[in-house]
Amino acid sequence: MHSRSKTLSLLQLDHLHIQLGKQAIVRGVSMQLNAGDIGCLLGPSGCGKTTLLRAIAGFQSVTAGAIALAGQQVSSPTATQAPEQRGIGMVFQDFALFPHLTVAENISFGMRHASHQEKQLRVDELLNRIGLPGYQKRYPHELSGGQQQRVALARALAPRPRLLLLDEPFSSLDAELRERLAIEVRELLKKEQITALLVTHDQQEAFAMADQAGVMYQGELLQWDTPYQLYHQPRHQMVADFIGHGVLLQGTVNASGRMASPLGMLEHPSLSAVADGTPVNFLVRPDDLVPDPQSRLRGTIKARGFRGAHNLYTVELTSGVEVLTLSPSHEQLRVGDELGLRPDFDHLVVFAADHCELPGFSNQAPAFPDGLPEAQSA
Amino acid sequence: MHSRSKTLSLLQLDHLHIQLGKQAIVRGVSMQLNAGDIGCLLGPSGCGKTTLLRAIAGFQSVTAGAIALAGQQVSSPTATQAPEQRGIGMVFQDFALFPHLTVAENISFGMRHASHQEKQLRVDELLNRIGLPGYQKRYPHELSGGQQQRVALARALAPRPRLLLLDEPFSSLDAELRERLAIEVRELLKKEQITALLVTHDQQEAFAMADQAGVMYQGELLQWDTPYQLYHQPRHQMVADFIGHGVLLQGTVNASGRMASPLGMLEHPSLSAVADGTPVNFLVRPDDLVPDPQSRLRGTIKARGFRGAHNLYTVELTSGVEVLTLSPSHEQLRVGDELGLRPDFDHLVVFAADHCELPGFSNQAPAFPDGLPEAQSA
Amino acid sequence: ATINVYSARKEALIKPVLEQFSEKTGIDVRLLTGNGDALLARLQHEGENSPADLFLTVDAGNLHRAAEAGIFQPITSTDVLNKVPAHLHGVDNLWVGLSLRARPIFYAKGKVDPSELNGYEDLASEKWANNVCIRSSDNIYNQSLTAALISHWGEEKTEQWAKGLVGNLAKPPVGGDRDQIKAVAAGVCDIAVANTYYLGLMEASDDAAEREAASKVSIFWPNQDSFGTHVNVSGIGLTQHAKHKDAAQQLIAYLLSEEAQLWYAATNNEYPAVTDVEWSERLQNWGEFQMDDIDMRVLGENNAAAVKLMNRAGWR
Amino acid sequence: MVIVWSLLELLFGGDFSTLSHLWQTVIPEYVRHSLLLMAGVTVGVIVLGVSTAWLTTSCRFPGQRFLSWALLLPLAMPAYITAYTYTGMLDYGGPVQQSLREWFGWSYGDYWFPQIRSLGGAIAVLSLVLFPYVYLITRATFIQQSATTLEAGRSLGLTPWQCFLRIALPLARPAIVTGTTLALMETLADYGTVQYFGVTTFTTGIFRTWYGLGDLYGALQLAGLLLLAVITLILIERWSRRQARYDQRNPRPATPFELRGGKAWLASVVCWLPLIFGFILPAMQLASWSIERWQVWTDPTFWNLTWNSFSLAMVAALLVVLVALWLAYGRRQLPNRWIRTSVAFAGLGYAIPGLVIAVGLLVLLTAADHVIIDISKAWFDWNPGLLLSGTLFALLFAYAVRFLSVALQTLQAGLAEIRPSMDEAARIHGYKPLQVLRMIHLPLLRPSVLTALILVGVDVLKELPATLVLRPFDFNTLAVRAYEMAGDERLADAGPPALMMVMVGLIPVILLSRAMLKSQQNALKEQDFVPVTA
Ligand SMILES: Nc1ncnc2c1ncn2[C@@H]1O[C@H](COP(=O)(O)OP(=O)(O)OP(=O)(O)O)[C@@H](O)[C@H]1O
Ligand SMILES: Nc1ncnc2c1ncn2[C@@H]1O[C@H](COP(=O)(O)OP(=O)(O)OP(=O)(O)O)[C@@H](O)[C@H]1O
Ligand SMILES: [Fe+3]
Ligand SMILES: [Mg+2]
Ligand SMILES: [Mg+2]
Repeated sequence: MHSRSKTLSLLQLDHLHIQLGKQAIVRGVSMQLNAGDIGCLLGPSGCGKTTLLRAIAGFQSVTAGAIALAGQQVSSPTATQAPEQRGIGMVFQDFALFPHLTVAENISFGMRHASHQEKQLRVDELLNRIGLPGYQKRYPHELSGGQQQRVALARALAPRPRLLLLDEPFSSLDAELRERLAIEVRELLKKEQITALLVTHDQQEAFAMADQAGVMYQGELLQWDTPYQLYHQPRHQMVADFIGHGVLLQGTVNASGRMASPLGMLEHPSLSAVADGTPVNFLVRPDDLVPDPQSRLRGTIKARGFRGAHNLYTVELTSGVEVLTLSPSHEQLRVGDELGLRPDFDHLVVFAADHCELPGFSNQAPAFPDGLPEAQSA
Repeated sequence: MHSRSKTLSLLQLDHLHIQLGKQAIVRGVSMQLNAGDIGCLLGPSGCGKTTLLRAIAGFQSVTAGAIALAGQQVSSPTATQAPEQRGIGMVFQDFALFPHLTVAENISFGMRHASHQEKQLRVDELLNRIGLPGYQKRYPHELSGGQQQRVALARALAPRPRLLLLDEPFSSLDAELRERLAIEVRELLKKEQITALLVTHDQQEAFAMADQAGVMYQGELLQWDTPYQLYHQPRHQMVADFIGHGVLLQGTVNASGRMASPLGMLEHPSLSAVADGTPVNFLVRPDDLVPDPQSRLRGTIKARGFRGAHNLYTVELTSGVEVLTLSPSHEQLRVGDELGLRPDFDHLVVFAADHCELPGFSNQAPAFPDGLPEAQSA
Repeated sequence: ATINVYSARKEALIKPVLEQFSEKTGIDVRLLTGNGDALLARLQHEGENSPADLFLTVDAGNLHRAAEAGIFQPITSTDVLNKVPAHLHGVDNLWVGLSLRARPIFYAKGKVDPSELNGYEDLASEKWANNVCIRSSDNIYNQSLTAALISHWGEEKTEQWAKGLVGNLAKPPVGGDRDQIKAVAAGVCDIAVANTYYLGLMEASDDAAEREAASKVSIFWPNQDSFGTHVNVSGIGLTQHAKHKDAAQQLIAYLLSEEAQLWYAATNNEYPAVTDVEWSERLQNWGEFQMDDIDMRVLGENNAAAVKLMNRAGWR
Repeated sequence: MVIVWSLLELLFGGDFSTLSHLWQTVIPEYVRHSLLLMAGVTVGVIVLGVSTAWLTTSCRFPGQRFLSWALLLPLAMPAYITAYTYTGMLDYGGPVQQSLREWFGWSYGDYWFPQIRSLGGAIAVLSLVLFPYVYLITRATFIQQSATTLEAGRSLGLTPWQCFLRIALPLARPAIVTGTTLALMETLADYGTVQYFGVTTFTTGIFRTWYGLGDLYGALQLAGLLLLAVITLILIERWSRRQARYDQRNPRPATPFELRGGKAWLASVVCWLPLIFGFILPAMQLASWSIERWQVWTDPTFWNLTWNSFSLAMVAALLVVLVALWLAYGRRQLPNRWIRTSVAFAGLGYAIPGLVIAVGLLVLLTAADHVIIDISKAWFDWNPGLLLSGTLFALLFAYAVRFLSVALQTLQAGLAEIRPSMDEAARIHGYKPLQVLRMIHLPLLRPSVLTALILVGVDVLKELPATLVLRPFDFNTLAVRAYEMAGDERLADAGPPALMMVMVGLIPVILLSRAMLKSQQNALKEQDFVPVTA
């Protein structure tokens, strides 16, 4: 079993710690990525994603723990293999295009042993893929922000590295292009058998691309799992909160393995293991509550957010608790309207109430009564 | 009427043309933004959004047309008012933080006539708002990408400009923070009566923030309208295609003002004006087709995209036409499954079939059979 | 053979004679000119591997320092030694003088009656308050002059003198000797101290303005009743590790030949070190005078004391 | 490094009696003069250098292209030569005062005329000759500055002028400091000019101790003190910058302002004045002297000198810039303490008078030579002679020690403008540090490398004291010739070599600055101009 995981895993992080100055930026991160897989890192701004990628690339020394590439240790507190020897590609968050080279020269930069013709072919192919055919001769400062970002992506793809690190590679692109590129890049990576680790702020992107995904928070990797599990079975309150919309409500488990909650009595197999009278927090996603005029659970609309196909409503229940629900945007409900809601839980995600206090929530965003994480302060 | 629009409109663009080198980058853009309103510009990467903002700020001279601020012409081919005299603030796409100044110094940079104490108060307030309290003394290179972007935002807000231009101000932020900040910034702009023009790639953001929004394509502003109208009543095939998901299907209008289509006979008031036998294109959004086991309209699932609360399915109808539909992600439909769909149109958006040919669509993205726009090439 | 010379004299003032010597004897001479103290340091550090056979430098102080540093060996050629008066020999004949340069007082023709002047003492007397020009004490010429005065007057009196001199200055002690002469001509001051050969250079200049300035000043030979006018020396020594001793001494002898001595006097208006060589016309025009025949070694020994004294006196 | 150590060793070897004497008598004045001189030169070079650099990079006005390279020319003038020419013109015996006296029938003392041989005069002359250091290095950074950063300033309500003061200037700070430091180091090490002007400075003290008191140790002790002062200055500056950085994202070149009318005229004047006073006037004086001495132009030995000077300058410049590149880059790649200190020390050579360096080097090289000779004698029974100290090697070594800091600082200022993510992006693509240097940094650093080459080349051309001490037999340069003539107060004879030195210096200056101009224009090729209406 051990040897098998070794042969398969291309990237392995082992209790990695990284300090910048006096601050611990990455704290005890362990994960593993199998060859050919695509991994996605999510996490709030400033949580240490870029720092982690830089350590994997070899630009950042580690304070404790180890990084192994294809079973070979490349970073440890005592020894760091040079970045150029790791066979890693990287798309930098700030693009880092070479201003004195043309687009074609930038893209073919890493193809050191290729012939002129090979380079040209690859450049043309990649420029087509990223939707910039004919841009070979431009200089980076003659491109728009999104075009620069796409060139940076092509540059990293060109030499077919064994591991590709992508730091928010689509952040400057419009939704359409981003979606198309995400799919194309995924295809390309699979075709060329490149393993990739992607940092993104877009959950859709993570869901669409990733074989494995994880959420980082304040330097820790809270969960590393499949995207589906991450959304529906978060193992950490913070993960539940960060992925998708939702609110956490309080409930109390009673003797029969049911839970008394502001939504009424709820049942769930996992509750049977919990002792009688335990206070718990449970996650309510917008799609867990279906508008239903007949329902006895009633509330008033406090806020409405237009999101294209749907509106996202913040509803104050008669008990005073605020929840979220979705409704097609054609149905014109207004702020102040009353409506009924029917709980329709597929998974009930429950946390011990004292487990993982959510630190310093802001309460300024009315649409999200449970608040949002503040960036960890200095 | 004329004088009224003059007093209200803070920003007015009049058939604006901009050339960079020999290329026409902005072509005949006209729009107007009322004082206190928030406008949003959407559009594919490289379509000229940044260029337009730069012209409004006064960094870019115009080739034809005019820009007026509060009724006063500031840019024309013959005269350009200096940027610093326009009272405009700007968040740059690449942040452009001053690397030699601390965060606090960066933010208070534009508050030239404020006392030391006022500056400090404003800096503290804004740092709180952007979730970076205590970061006053850091230098930009000691911040993460998203933190830098937030500081750039705070810097532009600090001096309370009369017009604020924001070039993708949230692109490096995670979804949660972005949503919270979008709302906070909107509140702040409204409170301080700052007019703003925002470039964004995130339709949700545009929908959430904007009083007015528009889609640019290849240098032209195709439509300038309310977000709701933009989504549900696109006046241009390109707009329909760019905003939200959807496919365009072909139909033929018959004498009775109804339309024969792959989805069956459809009715709509707007069809009565169309001559008998006219071939038309019409827009089908994922939420226009509701999964319905009873429906006679049947298809097979070709692809599934996990998007958190919902899955997005690509369905091939028995007629061979591909459409999109949404279904809660709990309902585990698989690729290959058959299902029924019921058309449920609220608005039927119809284009003459020969109007606005969509140029060079790629057909590599299976989820979007009608293809995606390529960036205009050089 | 080839002999190597380190010279603190500028190339233009030595190379032509060396070329003549080579022509006459067939001995090649390689020349390296430079700053005296630096060349001395170079010689010292090169030690026994030094290529230099001869070291030529200007001023008794420098010669003394070189001798002290032990880089010379005694000159043995009687041919050489006999030609030069004994007070122009170094200790143990470690060096010999080649030429002499006098440092008298210059006065404005017509404005100053030479009978009002007596000696170097005048420079410090109240009579010439605000009326004296002299260059900085950085300069070795002034250091040697002061060193000579110390041996004649003792340190205390010399310091008084230096202070008086500083009080009498018409302008800050800036510029070269030529500038002091020009200052007299321009009316900045009435008396100045400079080496005579600068006047010679000005008189022979092809710049009319310089010639005119030169015509406005005269030389006064100070202290003719006592120790005589201060003169300094340029000299040469055979290096400790000379590889071509004989040829080198041949060159010294040539430099003391009438031909070479005349060339010096003519080219740079210096006084020949060899007693019986006739003076050039210009030197004769300036008149005969009594030279201070103080032992040149003393100048060298007193040099440091002189500098410190001048420092104390505030002579910049 | 080695030199510094050998100096430090000497420093604590001697006794301090001389030092205490000097302390009681002259040092306070020397220190005061040195400080005043430095303060004056600081103001002078910054005002002249920065204003011209900014105008020629960010504005377009008539003559701007010519001026942008011509402003380097004053550098080709050795400071003491400029001092001579101005003295020749402005002293009481010179043509200006003479004509005044003749026209108005005045005699000396009847009228006021600024004393050129004074502290003020020294400040003026040194500023005029040394400002191109600031000009060149600052200009190289202005060219690299990103337009967006400046636009950010304007979007926050700053006028172009305020943008210059509050953004461009602080961002160019490493460059300005570098240029000024170089000018100050040269000022501190200068002996010729101050001596000629009768301004006693700390360096005067060093030489007075050595020559006058015959106390080499005392002199070295003083040099050591000087060094300490310089180190302190540098440390203070470094500390004040702390973690601030100067690299900018997206170096998009700025669009220059078209100046018209009065503003264009004013800009021209601001740029022409230092050129006229720093170069044209002195060069005209040299030219007039050279015409008097027309014979030398046909003298083959004179052309021999010219060739010596030129080839030496070229070789030394290449060598020094290569070494500096290696060090500066090493520091960027491996910023550990050892490299930091050695780079810092390597940079100090410039503040020490050339003669002191030469002597220090002499000690070192002769010692090495003795060892080589002993070994060679023992093994091969052959005496190779002074291989190191007696050949051009010594000279090149001395130039390297002395001018390393010029090249090093120029390059470091340039490197500071390149974002570290550039390095990383290149290395992630499999390039080793040296390849990254060649493919990324050198092209981006082009303005800085060219600047370093010009500065070192011209400096070597002018270099005097070390050349005097360390050159081999019968090897002369233009600088030595000019100095010997001038030292004997034969100014007219000093004319031709000095003029030739300037002309030889001009060739690389023109060639290289044209190359610089080209790289700037490349960057601008697609830009159109924003007309300024105010
Ligand atoms: N200097 C230039 N010369 C020629 N074309 C240029 C130049 N600068 C930009 N362009 C082109 O102008 C077009 C518009 O650029 P702009 O930066 O305005 O796009 P954008 O809409 O902001 O795109 P993005 O969303 O990617 O930032 C792009 O296609 C770009 O390639
Ligand atoms: N030089 C530094 N000194 C101290 N702290 C630093 C330094 N550089 C970065 N940090 C801090 O380290 C944390 C992690 O930074 P990192 O760039 O890894 O974040 P990130 O997860 O990539 O965020 P983003 O999504 O905003 O890019 C941030 O809080 C940042 O402020
Ligand atoms: Fe002399
Ligand atoms: Mg990051
Ligand atoms: Mg843009």
